[in-house]
Amino acid sequence: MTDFMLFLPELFFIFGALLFFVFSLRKAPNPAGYHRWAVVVAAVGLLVTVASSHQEGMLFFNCYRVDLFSQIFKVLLALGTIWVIFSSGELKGIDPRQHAEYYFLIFVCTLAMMLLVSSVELLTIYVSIELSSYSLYLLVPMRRNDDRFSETAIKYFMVGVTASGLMIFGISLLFGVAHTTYVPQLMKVLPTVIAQPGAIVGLILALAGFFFKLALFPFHIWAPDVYQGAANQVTTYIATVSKMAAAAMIIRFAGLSGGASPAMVKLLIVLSIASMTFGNLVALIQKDMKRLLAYSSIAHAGYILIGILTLTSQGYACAIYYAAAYLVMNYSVFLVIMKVADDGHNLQIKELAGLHKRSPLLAMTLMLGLFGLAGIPPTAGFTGKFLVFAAALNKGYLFLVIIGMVNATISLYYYLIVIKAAYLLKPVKEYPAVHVDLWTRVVSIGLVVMTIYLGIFPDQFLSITESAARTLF
Amino acid sequence: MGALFRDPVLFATVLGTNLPFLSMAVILLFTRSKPFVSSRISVCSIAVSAVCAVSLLVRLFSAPALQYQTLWFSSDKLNITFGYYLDPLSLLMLTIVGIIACLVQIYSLGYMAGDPGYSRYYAFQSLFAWAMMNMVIAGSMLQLFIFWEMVGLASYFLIGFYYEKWSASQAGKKAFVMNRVGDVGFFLGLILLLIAFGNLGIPELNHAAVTHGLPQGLLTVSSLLIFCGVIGKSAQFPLLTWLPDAMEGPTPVSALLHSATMVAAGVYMFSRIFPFFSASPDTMAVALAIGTVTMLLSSTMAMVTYDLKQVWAYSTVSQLGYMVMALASGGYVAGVFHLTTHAGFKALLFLTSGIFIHEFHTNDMRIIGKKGGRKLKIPMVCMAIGALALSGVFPFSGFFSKEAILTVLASQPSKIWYAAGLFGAVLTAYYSFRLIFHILLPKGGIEEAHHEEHGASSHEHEEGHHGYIFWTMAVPVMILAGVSLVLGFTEHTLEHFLMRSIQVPGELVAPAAHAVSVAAHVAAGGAHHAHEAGSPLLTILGVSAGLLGIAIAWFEYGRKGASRNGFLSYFPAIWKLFDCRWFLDIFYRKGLDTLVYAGLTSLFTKNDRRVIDGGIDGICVFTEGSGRLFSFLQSGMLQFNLLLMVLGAGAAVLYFVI
Amino acid sequence: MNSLTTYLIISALLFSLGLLGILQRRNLIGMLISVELLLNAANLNFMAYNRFVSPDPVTGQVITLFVMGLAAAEAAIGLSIILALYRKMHSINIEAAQKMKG
Amino acid sequence: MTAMNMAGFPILTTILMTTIVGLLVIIFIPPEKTKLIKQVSLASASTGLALCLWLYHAYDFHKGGLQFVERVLWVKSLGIYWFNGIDGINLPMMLLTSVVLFTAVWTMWELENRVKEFYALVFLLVAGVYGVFMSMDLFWIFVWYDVSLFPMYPLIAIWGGTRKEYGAMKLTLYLLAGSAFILPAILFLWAKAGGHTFDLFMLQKIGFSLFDQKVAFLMLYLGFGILAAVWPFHTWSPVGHVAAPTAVSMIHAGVLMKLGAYGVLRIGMMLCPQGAVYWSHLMALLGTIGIIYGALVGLAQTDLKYVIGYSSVSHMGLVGLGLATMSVNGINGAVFQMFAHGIMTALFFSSVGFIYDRTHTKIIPELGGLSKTMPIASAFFIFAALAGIGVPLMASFWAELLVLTAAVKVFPVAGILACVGMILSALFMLRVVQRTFYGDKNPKWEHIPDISRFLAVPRVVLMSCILFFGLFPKVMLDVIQSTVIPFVTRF
Repeated sequence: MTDFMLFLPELFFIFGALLFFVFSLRKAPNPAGYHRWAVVVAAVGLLVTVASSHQEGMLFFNCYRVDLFSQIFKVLLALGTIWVIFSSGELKGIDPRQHAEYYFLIFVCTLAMMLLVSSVELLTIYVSIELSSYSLYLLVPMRRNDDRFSETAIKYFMVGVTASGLMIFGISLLFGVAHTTYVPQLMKVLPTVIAQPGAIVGLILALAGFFFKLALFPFHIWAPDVYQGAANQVTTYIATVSKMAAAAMIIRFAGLSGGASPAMVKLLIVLSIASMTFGNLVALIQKDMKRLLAYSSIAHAGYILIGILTLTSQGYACAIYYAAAYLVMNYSVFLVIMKVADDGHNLQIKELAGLHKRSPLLAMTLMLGLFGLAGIPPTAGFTGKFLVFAAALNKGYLFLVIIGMVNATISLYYYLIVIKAAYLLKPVKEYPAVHVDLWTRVVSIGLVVMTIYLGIFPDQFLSITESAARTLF
Repeated sequence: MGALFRDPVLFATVLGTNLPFLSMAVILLFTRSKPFVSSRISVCSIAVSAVCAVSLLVRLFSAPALQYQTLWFSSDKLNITFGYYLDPLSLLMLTIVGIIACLVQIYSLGYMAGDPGYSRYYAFQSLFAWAMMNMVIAGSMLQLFIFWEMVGLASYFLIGFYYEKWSASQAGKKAFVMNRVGDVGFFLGLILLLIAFGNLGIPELNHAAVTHGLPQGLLTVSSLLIFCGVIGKSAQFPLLTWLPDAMEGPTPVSALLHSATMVAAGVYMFSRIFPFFSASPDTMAVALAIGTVTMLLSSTMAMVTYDLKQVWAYSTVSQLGYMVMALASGGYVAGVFHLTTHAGFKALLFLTSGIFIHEFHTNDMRIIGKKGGRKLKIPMVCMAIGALALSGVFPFSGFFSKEAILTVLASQPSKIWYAAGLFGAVLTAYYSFRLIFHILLPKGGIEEAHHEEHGASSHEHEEGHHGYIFWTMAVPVMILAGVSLVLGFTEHTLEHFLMRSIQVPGELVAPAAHAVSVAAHVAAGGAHHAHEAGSPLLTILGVSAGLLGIAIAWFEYGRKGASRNGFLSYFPAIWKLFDCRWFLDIFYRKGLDTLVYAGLTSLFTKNDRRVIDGGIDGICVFTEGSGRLFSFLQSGMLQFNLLLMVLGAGAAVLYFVI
Repeated sequence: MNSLTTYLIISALLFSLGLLGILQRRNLIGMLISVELLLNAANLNFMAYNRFVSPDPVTGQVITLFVMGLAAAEAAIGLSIILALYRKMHSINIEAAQKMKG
Repeated sequence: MTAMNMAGFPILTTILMTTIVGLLVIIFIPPEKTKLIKQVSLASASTGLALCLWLYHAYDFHKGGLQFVERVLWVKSLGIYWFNGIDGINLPMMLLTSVVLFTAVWTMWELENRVKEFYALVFLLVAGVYGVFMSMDLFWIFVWYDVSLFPMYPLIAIWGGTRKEYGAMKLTLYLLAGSAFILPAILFLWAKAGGHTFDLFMLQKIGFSLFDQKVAFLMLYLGFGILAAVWPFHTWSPVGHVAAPTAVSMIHAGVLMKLGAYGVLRIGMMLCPQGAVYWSHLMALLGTIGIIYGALVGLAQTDLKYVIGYSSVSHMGLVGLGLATMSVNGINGAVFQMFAHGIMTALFFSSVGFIYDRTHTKIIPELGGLSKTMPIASAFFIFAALAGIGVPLMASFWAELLVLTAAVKVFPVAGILACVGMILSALFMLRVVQRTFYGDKNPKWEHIPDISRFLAVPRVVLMSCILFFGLFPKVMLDVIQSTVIPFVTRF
């Protein structure tokens, strides 16, 4: 019975997925009805996840661990899922006949990610990752036929399977070196064998799979195309929920490097710097809002990695905090994108012109979200950056932090361009009015409040993430 | 506060010096649009101030030097005090300032009547009076400096009073900036003293200088720097060109500020810390040289100009040069005495010139002469008195003071200074009477008798109509003329007054008075020399120098059939040299234009735009460009991207394996 | 010859071939097959390690089974996407798909 | 957020709250009610001013040290405290902020375009400024510092003038680039101190190694120096000022630039005294270059705001020089100069703003003869110019005196050059005054009425401030000194 309770959120999402599987079999689609159902399911799912957030225990022959760390991420995943589903009311980007499948795949994907964050067995991890990836492979091409973006799916798929091929090969090498695929065991064994080439190659290849999920340079190559090519809601899902899972996985896996192997840390530092710099620089020249956010997400992967590469519990806690903050802020921005481009087209930056008149609330949400992403206080994004930088400096990585800050300044430029569009530019042509319903208002205000609250009062949440990070050791 | 009312001296000091400020505030804040009220407020307050000044002089005539001071603020070890130092010198100067300011303001009632900026004029006049009086009685050098600057500020406003005239505002700016140049030296000197000595109280400073409380090097450097202030304010070489330009202001302003009082502030400051200066022979030598050069240079300039006010302006500069010479050669009393008499007769000259200018609407002496300047009898007589005083003719005041100076100069080891002084006296007399004869005996007589008659009658008419205006201008002039007549005879009293306070240490400020007493050896020596040992030969030489100048002027301009061109017109090059102020202005202008505007400023501006700002913009462009460059990594070709990814992983592996 | 090294070399070869194929083949089906090679290289590794070094004889085999299953699903998804692409572009050459860049 | 550790009423938080409450109230007022928004803004600003005046009055400078302390643990794991206090260095700055805010709000009374957003952003900005000045915790100092910077972007970009978008972007990016050095430096110090407190005074007790101090101070100096317009990081200042609307220029040049110098003093010199001494020659050099360079470049400008921008560079150079002397007089003078320059430059921009509002130009050659048509408005500018020249009996004179005294003593060459800079500043200020206000009546501006009594009020307030502290410098110096004297013992 206790086992059942431990697995409750996952079970619930299985139930949701099944429900929509059934719906998808129906002949006559009923998008509005599906949406209501999906919201209810996701809401209950969130409640269930929150309710079981203090569970602890092991399942499935100890290859499935339920602890504070995993539960926090499950809450974040469920939260992200309900937001995405909530915004799927006007799913114009996807054929109405596929809506049921869309919800089905979303639930499956969330389920897979929940499994992922609790997995402590390489096999489980692999299977969960694949499950979530497959859902996404299918979600991406659902976009209503727009020839410009038809190549997205195949690119995503190809990169994805290559990365997972690399990862499983890496895992096989790890298995060969350490004779185990159980993560806690690996953590013990790996430091002793890290000198072997097989271990290193295995570790790097395995990490490549996770980095792929997080879209870290140079494993980012799918991100811009997918962000741009997928339907807005799907992009939102990838940008928010999927990021959480990847971050969780890397945090869990980073410990594998066996204490603080200096070479490993150096590698991570290089990756982090490369990712930040590349993402921010290329984002400077983007015109498409989603593509811009894709590059921004590449940069943010770098920031998250700063927290992780400290390999201390403080660093992990900060990384978790950062990830959560990123979820909130990124969703704020995507919410605005989905609302402004509610016919499902790809939003160009210049289309935001005059947003402050069309919808002051959305404009403010956008501004706060972007300022958060840029790391301007008093938003959660700033506090997150502050925390990860603090963690890095505690390990003495001054140079890394300076580069991080310089990058933050660069990133501010393109965020300001967007804000400028929303607040300053006069629209060149008449854009349709933005329809903002009551619930969107509520959510927007909630996001704004959350962004600022997390930024100013980080203490409570930070203490939770700290205890979560401690469970990793 | 109680002390203020209990002590009548303090009360009179505070009231007298600060009443003008009050009047300025009232005028600026409330009565700007009511010129009549403004002017009355200002005149009344300055009259009260003058009365206070005179009564202080009388009351403290035989009293020891008084010092009041309170802590203004302190920072670290610096204690900046605010206080008054009432000794004979300051009382004398206070009286001069009060009286002349009062007369000038009364005069201005008529002169400025109908001017749109009447209220503003009186506000600035009050500002000036306030600043000047406070400067005179300042207890510390810093306070003196502060009001010195305020005086400069008032002068800036008053020179540029007709600000719609470009030349006026230009002249105001020039005056301020040139003064600033000197003041920076002054300021640096003060800072140096502040650092090394820590106290800027005037008596303390003098005391320390005399008792060798200051190292000689510091003394010399700081006194030289402070002397820069004198150079600036008293228009000494090489900063003398602002003063002639300052004549752009209304004539009463020229009279008050730029001849009688403000420009004398430099000389006053020199005499104020005379013991301090005299403790450094090097500084004294420099000052003597500068004073002489100034005196000669400006006299020559005065010889060629036809502008009434310009003549007096150059003359002022040269007389200031005399004063500096006197002080620099140790003639404390001679210098101060000349300052006093000069204040009287130069104000007189300017104010009478003002009457002419007001009447004929021109500054050109030839035109005034032609239009019948001599018909204005009272001003003509007064001007003649002033010119005689300036030329040092007995029994006018200038005679006594100039004799005193020449005597002091004669006592210098090198006779060259004396010779220069004599030569200057000749030139002074020459240019003064050149002007007088131009107006009195114009070339070709007075133009068109008929017209002149008409003019005279209309003048009469005007006089009747504006009698009030004429008399407000004439009365102060006559008073000053009277003063110029009698002031010379007060030499002994004044000398006694100045010397007495030095010789008899006061009970209240014993150390200070002591300081002065010791310092006064040089000063008194010179003065006594002048008084006691002044040989008849020197007197004869001095008087004959003046008479010689007048004679030359008569020969050239006065006598029948005189060429009225001046002997200098035979030497066009020299004429040009004098007329262009020895090319000093051109030199400055060029220097400023090439060095500052065309040189540093444009260089720095270009640097700012191109290098610094361009660098910043360049960084931005570079950043964006590198973004563009990196974006090629994200090519559309999938396999290129995959290759990148694999290479990345491979590089990582290689890094570890190797 | 029946040693771990042999298998490792073979799997490394498979892996390299797979990578090469992915990077070099322009045909999408070819690329998909190359990915399968990657997975098979991993499978071979698992089996080999399982046989020679693992203390527990099950792990590797289980993983191999899972990977095979997932590979099948992957191929199905991949083929369906390729099919969809083919319908739009009438080509399964990857060079046809390079509109999105920058 | 446990362990309440404060004595009495949290006056500082209340001052901060006046702006934040003002901001929130404005947010909930419908945008059409501009009058109400302005009234609310003014009320909030006046409350802040009143509280700051009270604070100034209540601060006991005989006792000195940190007073009105509020200290609450904020984030336990990192050692962040909500720690506010007042000492002699930030008290003048608080007063300055409140005065400038008050006058700025009043100055913008005629604003019609997007009033609500404007005032909301201004209050956000000023909340940041108050926050930086009152915080004694590095985290909060940095938070407020950034909070005070980013509203500049919309404020300039929306309501600005010449090349506003360029100026806004440049200014914002440049200034935030500065924080790219500040944040690492702060965290560096925190980490070197063991990573358990951001409390400034606890950090002060920890002796950082000389090397650490050098590194941290350099970063802090660069970071904050950008905001303080230290040469050669000053170019944002003229560009930004030219672009910004009046009130923003006032607040920005008046207060925000002081944040930079304050940061160097409060964080850099307080935590890294030895590092500061090590770099003091650099500071003096850059400060002196700034003084002379600013004045010289200002000479060639044709835009009124550019001129003032460069004069700010020059004046802030003086602040830098004062700080570099590391002596009581120098720092006293620097802090005093920060205050005096703040008020003065606010007056400058306020008058220029009025002129610009009426004539729609601030190009000097197009102006001219303004004294004829608007004598009072011109008088305000001329007054400010005189203060800028350093005419005695105005606040900045004392500051200059103190700074130069200290500078001549410590860095004689720099001190003498700085004195020479005074000539240049006189030259260029008077040049501007002459070209803008003197000269013949310009028919273009003949019909323009002079400034109204109502709009004159903020200018008069600023003028009286300059005069008051010019006549009674003791009122301010006693306060500053009470903190500076113990401060310099650490160098």
